[in-house]
Amino acid sequence: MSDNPFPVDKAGLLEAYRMMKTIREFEERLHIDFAKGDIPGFVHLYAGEEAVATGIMMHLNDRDRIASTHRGHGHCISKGVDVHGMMAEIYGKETGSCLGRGGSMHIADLSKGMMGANGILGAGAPLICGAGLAAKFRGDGGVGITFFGDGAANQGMVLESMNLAAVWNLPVIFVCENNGYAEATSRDYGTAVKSYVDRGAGFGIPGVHADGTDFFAVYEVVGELIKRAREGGGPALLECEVIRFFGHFEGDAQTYKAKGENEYNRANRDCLKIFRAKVTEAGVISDAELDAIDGEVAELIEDSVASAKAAPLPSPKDLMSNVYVSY
Amino acid sequence: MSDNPFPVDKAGLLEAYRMMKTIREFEERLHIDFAKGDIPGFVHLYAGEEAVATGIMMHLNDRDRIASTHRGHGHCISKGVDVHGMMAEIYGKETGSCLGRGGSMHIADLSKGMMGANGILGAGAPLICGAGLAAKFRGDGGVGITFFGDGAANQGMVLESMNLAAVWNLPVIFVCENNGYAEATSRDYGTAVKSYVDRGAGFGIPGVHADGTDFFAVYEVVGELIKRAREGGGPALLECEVIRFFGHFEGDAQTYKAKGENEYNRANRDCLKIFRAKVTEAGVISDAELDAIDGEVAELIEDSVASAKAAPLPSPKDLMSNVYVSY
Amino acid sequence: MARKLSYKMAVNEALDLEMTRDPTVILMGEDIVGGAGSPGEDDAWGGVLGVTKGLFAKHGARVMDTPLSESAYIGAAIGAAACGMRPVAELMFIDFIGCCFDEIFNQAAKFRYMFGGKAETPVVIRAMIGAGYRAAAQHSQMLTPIVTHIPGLKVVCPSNAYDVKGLLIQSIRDNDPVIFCEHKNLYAHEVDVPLESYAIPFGEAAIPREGRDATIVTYGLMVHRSLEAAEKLAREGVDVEVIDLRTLSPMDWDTVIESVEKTGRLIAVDEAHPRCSIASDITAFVAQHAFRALKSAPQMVTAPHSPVPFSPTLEDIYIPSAETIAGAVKKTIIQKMVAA
Amino acid sequence: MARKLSYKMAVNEALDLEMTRDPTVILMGEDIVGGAGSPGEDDAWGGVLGVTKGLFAKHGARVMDTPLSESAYIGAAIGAAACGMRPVAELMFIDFIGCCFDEIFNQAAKFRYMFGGKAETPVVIRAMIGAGYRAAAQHSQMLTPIVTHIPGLKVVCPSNAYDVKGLLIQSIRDNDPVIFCEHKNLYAHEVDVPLESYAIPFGEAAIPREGRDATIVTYGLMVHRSLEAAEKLAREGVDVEVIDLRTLSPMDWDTVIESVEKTGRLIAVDEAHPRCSIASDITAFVAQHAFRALKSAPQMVTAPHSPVPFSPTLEDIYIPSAETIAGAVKKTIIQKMVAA
Ligand SMILES: Cc1ncc(C[n+]2csc(CCOP(=O)(O)OP(=O)(O)O)c2C)c(N)n1
Ligand SMILES: Cc1ncc(C[n+]2csc(CCOP(=O)(O)OP(=O)(O)O)c2C)c(N)n1
Ligand SMILES: [Mg+2]
Ligand SMILES: [Mg+2]
Repeated sequence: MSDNPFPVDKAGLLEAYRMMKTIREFEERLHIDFAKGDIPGFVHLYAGEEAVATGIMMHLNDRDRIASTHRGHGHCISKGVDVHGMMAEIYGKETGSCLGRGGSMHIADLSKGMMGANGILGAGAPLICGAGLAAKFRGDGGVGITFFGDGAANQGMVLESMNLAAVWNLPVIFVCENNGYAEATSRDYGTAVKSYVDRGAGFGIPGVHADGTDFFAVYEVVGELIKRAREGGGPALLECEVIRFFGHFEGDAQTYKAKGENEYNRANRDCLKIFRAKVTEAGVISDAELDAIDGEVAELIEDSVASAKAAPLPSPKDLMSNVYVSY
Repeated sequence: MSDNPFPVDKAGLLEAYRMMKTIREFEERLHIDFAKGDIPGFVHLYAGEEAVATGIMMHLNDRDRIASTHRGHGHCISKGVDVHGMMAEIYGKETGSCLGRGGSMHIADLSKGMMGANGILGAGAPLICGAGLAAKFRGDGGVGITFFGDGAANQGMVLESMNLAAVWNLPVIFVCENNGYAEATSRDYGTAVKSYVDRGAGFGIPGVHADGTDFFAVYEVVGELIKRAREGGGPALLECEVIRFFGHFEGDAQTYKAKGENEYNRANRDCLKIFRAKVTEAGVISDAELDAIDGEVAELIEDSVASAKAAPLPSPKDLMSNVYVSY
Repeated sequence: MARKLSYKMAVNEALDLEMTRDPTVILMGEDIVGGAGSPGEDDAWGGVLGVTKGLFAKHGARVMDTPLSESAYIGAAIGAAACGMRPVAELMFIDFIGCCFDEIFNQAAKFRYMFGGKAETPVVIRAMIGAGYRAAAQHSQMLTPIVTHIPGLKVVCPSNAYDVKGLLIQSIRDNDPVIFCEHKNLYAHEVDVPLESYAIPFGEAAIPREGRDATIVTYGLMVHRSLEAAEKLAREGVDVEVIDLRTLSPMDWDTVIESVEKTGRLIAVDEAHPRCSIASDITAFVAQHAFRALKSAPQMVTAPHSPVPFSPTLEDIYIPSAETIAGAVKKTIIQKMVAA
Repeated sequence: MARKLSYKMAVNEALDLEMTRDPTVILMGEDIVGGAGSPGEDDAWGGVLGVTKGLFAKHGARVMDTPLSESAYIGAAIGAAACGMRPVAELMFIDFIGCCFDEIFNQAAKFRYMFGGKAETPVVIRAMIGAGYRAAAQHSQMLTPIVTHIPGLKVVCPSNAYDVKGLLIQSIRDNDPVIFCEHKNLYAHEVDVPLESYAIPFGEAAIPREGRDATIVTYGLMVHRSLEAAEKLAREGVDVEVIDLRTLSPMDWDTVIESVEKTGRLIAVDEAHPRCSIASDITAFVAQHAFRALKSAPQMVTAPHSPVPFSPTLEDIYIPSAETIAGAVKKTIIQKMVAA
């Protein structure tokens, strides 16, 4: 094995790969099981965007917080939320991360710094300002990251939050996951400006781009921003261009996409393939090592599905539990 | 009299002066009468900012629409809302523009294209997009102008609206009246970026500055933007730097201002004095002509107060009228 | 001429008819065209559940996709209405009202009054309501009590395709702002609907079932659960009248009071949360205005005071069932027997 | 040790005490410092009506002015609460709730339930409510029914300085999101308030006046109008009990029911609009749960179904008066006589 040319040591690279693969496997499996009718509700898959969540989360620990979106599985997994709990949650079971009360769109685990997927577009941006504020008062060096899509980037609360974060100089990174579509609407229709990064200047925060299919591109760029934020340098805006492999939600026929678009992207812009090629070509990690992870991940996901299916449903008597802390 | 070096003919200049003076006199009088206890409610005076409303409204006709703010008297007067009706409205009388139902913060006259002062900061921005959309569907060449302060510039709905206007290519101008304060809070605290104009780029619309104490500066800059909008060129953002001569609202002790700030501004940055100096120095209009207008305006305002005071109160039996068109 | 039409297609048909009739009617919403600017089909979606499908093909630029900016485009619809258009804006789920509430309750609702009767704001805001879709806490709410509380708004909640068509046409023609609530779990429900255009006036409740023993007052999906309950009870010899309010603001109090005066018993059924709900509104009004007619304590059946749970097992018991409703009806009857 | 303290200064004192006691308590709002970044006094205002004056001088950076961005800073308060702080955010007027409603009703209110009990969101949102300030339709609303409707929120509306202090302290210590409503027309009202710190538990109504003939249930400013009405009626020989709910969510139903069971008559008084109001909520609950105790039709006294008018003549009749309340009480009594 040759010298490691990457900014992450081998253990870290393996961890990053495992994260990405876990997300991918989780999503591919949901896609199949949803089609079978096993899974209720709205399910938005993150497959294709794994390098963003992973490239960012590799810099974070439990003290750091994230506020996610409706397309939150990838953020959850990479932030350390238990995969079994997540799968059970999506199946609506009592063993779910949120006791089956939230479902796919509301997975949270505050002990891991995961403040919740969110059914309301853009709602995470104000919340993460609060997380940043709390970190600032505690002086613990924690940062907050919020995610929003190219569509949600046009929500007023996201825009307001950038100004607030700048005014209060909060350790917060605004991450726009630009996958080119908001539901069926093209990003080019819904947003008048070519690059979201251009908005940073209007709020007095730096804005940077990253190719969201390249783990290393994301990792390096966001690393700078996070470091700056931890040191009191304030908020920043990061736009990652990514690919959504599946439809907007499961059940979407995707006729708004170009013919062959998904196939092309799967073949040429798959962040997992790109990662594998880089680390194996550099001779830092072997295909066999990655294949071994693939196997372990497949088992993990299989096991999570099996246990989710076997898990008990919430009890009707608990319908009204947890509306309040105590009532 | 010498050649007219201004972009407005003499009649226009006299009209502009009359507008500005009417606003000033209206406001100075309200200031006195509020202090006497004659006027109920929250009253936000526009005095000092007249050149902005006037410089813009000189380009408009009744087909064009404006959506105003809590500090709306100047916009109303220059858009042609009847001064007697306005004064009576502020006194809460049945003869008021809104039958006394709205008061200072809610004066509207849709027949004049004045869509309302607004007690909610930033709320005019979405509304004016609607006006622009209506003009576009009608193809009547009408434009919409919305105003917001340096504080309200940070409202999400203002920011969202810029993107929407750009996406739909609406004939709408967003005018930020930057008077340096949002209530008692300095503009420099509440907004992280030096210039609001920098936000335009983030929404794909041109942004320009104007010295809001100079009628001609405003008139020329906005003229370009309005022409462009009428011709289908789309929205724009204009920031006008202005002075608020009085407190945030009547009753404000203004201790957040610098010592001598108001006096300095009154002496050196009064848009009416600046206008007078320019037009008299150019020899286009004489002091006597302007003094004559002053006299007429003083009479108009005096008369509006007298008739407002004499006007009948709304009848209790009409408390529930006009909640719906028909109910 | 009538034919079976679904609730969903009745929305589509009403929009189509009014757009054809009146050029000032325009539609806007997120993905109501559904594909704007994208490389594939421009109108791939026609709304997230296909409700507006086909309208773009027919009416072109008058059907507009919007950016993800509820404040901006709902506000724009309101502004355009104040300028002479008749916009129908779709707020995909009523749960998103928090992103544009000011424009609805402080602007649209108040213009006319605040401006001394000098404004008209003929805007319609269509929104999906209701639970049962496994869509969890932020995509399953009713929120009908919140909009009903606000003076200046009209609130419409049809229970079937016939009413959808007539009430949506009326909503578009109405000169006040209307919140038009579409229950997503009724979209597939079909009834006979005439081909031609017709408007159903606001403030006129329907009585889908007459009865002598008790009055159920309700709206939306709960009309069907109540009718089910009534059928069950009929088999047990209890003859229940069911009132479908159709519009929550204005309310047809006359029909409600008249019915309670006849039956002497009230059951108010609401899929919304209990506090300050439509159920409490009805019950309180009847208690004040028809107190002497009441033979027994009025009963309220509502969803619980909790967010909507995701898990299907919980969501199913969250939504009031025909059984629960029947139970409440029985309570009004047994009470009377006890008292008698 | 007690001394006279105004409602307004009781807010200030409660905030001061809790900030002193608990370093995680932080304040934020527009101009609550009031002068940030300006060339003159940094804390010139201390809130638009001076409620938070002095707290910045004492607690420094823990009292923060905000940009004019309600969604952002109210959301930030909620986010900070979910991360272990105890923020008290001021929404200057509750009328501005339309600019941050999502963060309140879809985020703060639902976190705990949606996340399976794994979140705590100890945020307090203080807001001015109520009419009478000549502040017109967008600065005079109650909106208490709207927040009360939402499960997951607690809603507090004190009527006097003693309750303000104890309830605000409780609100800050409470682990759920609390909407703390301050009636702007009570700010100058004074009562005896102890110097020391104390908390008043939620869900415990007060009975500022006991009586045998009828029960008025109300809150906020209307407590005073109701007491006035009760005094008037006492002179006419009618003995009225007045219940001050203090918290609208949770509600002290026990006290309400117990009183109605004693008096047999209910008058629900609410400064909010009538539809789906606190008045209808109370009336409906009593009608369902204490029907047999009611000797006559319960009466509701509310503001009308219209926006708040600006003109003082209209605003004065808009707000329910002691006379109107007394009239409603008499209605409950006369009815009984007629029936008897
Ligand atoms: C406030 C709000 N408005 C609308 C929606 C409906 N909605 C859910 S996802 C979505 C598109 C989101 O697009 P984008 O932000 O680009 O994220 P992506 O789905 O592409 O990851 C829409 C319109 C919502 N959930 N919340
Ligand atoms: C949504 C909303 N938030 C807060 C307020 C209270 N408020 C009224 S005016 C004002 C300051 C406005 O500052 P700016 O936008 O600069 O306008 P200016 O008063 O300076 O003209 C504030 C905070 C409001 N009316 N509406
Ligand atoms: Mg997207
Ligand atoms: Mg300002």
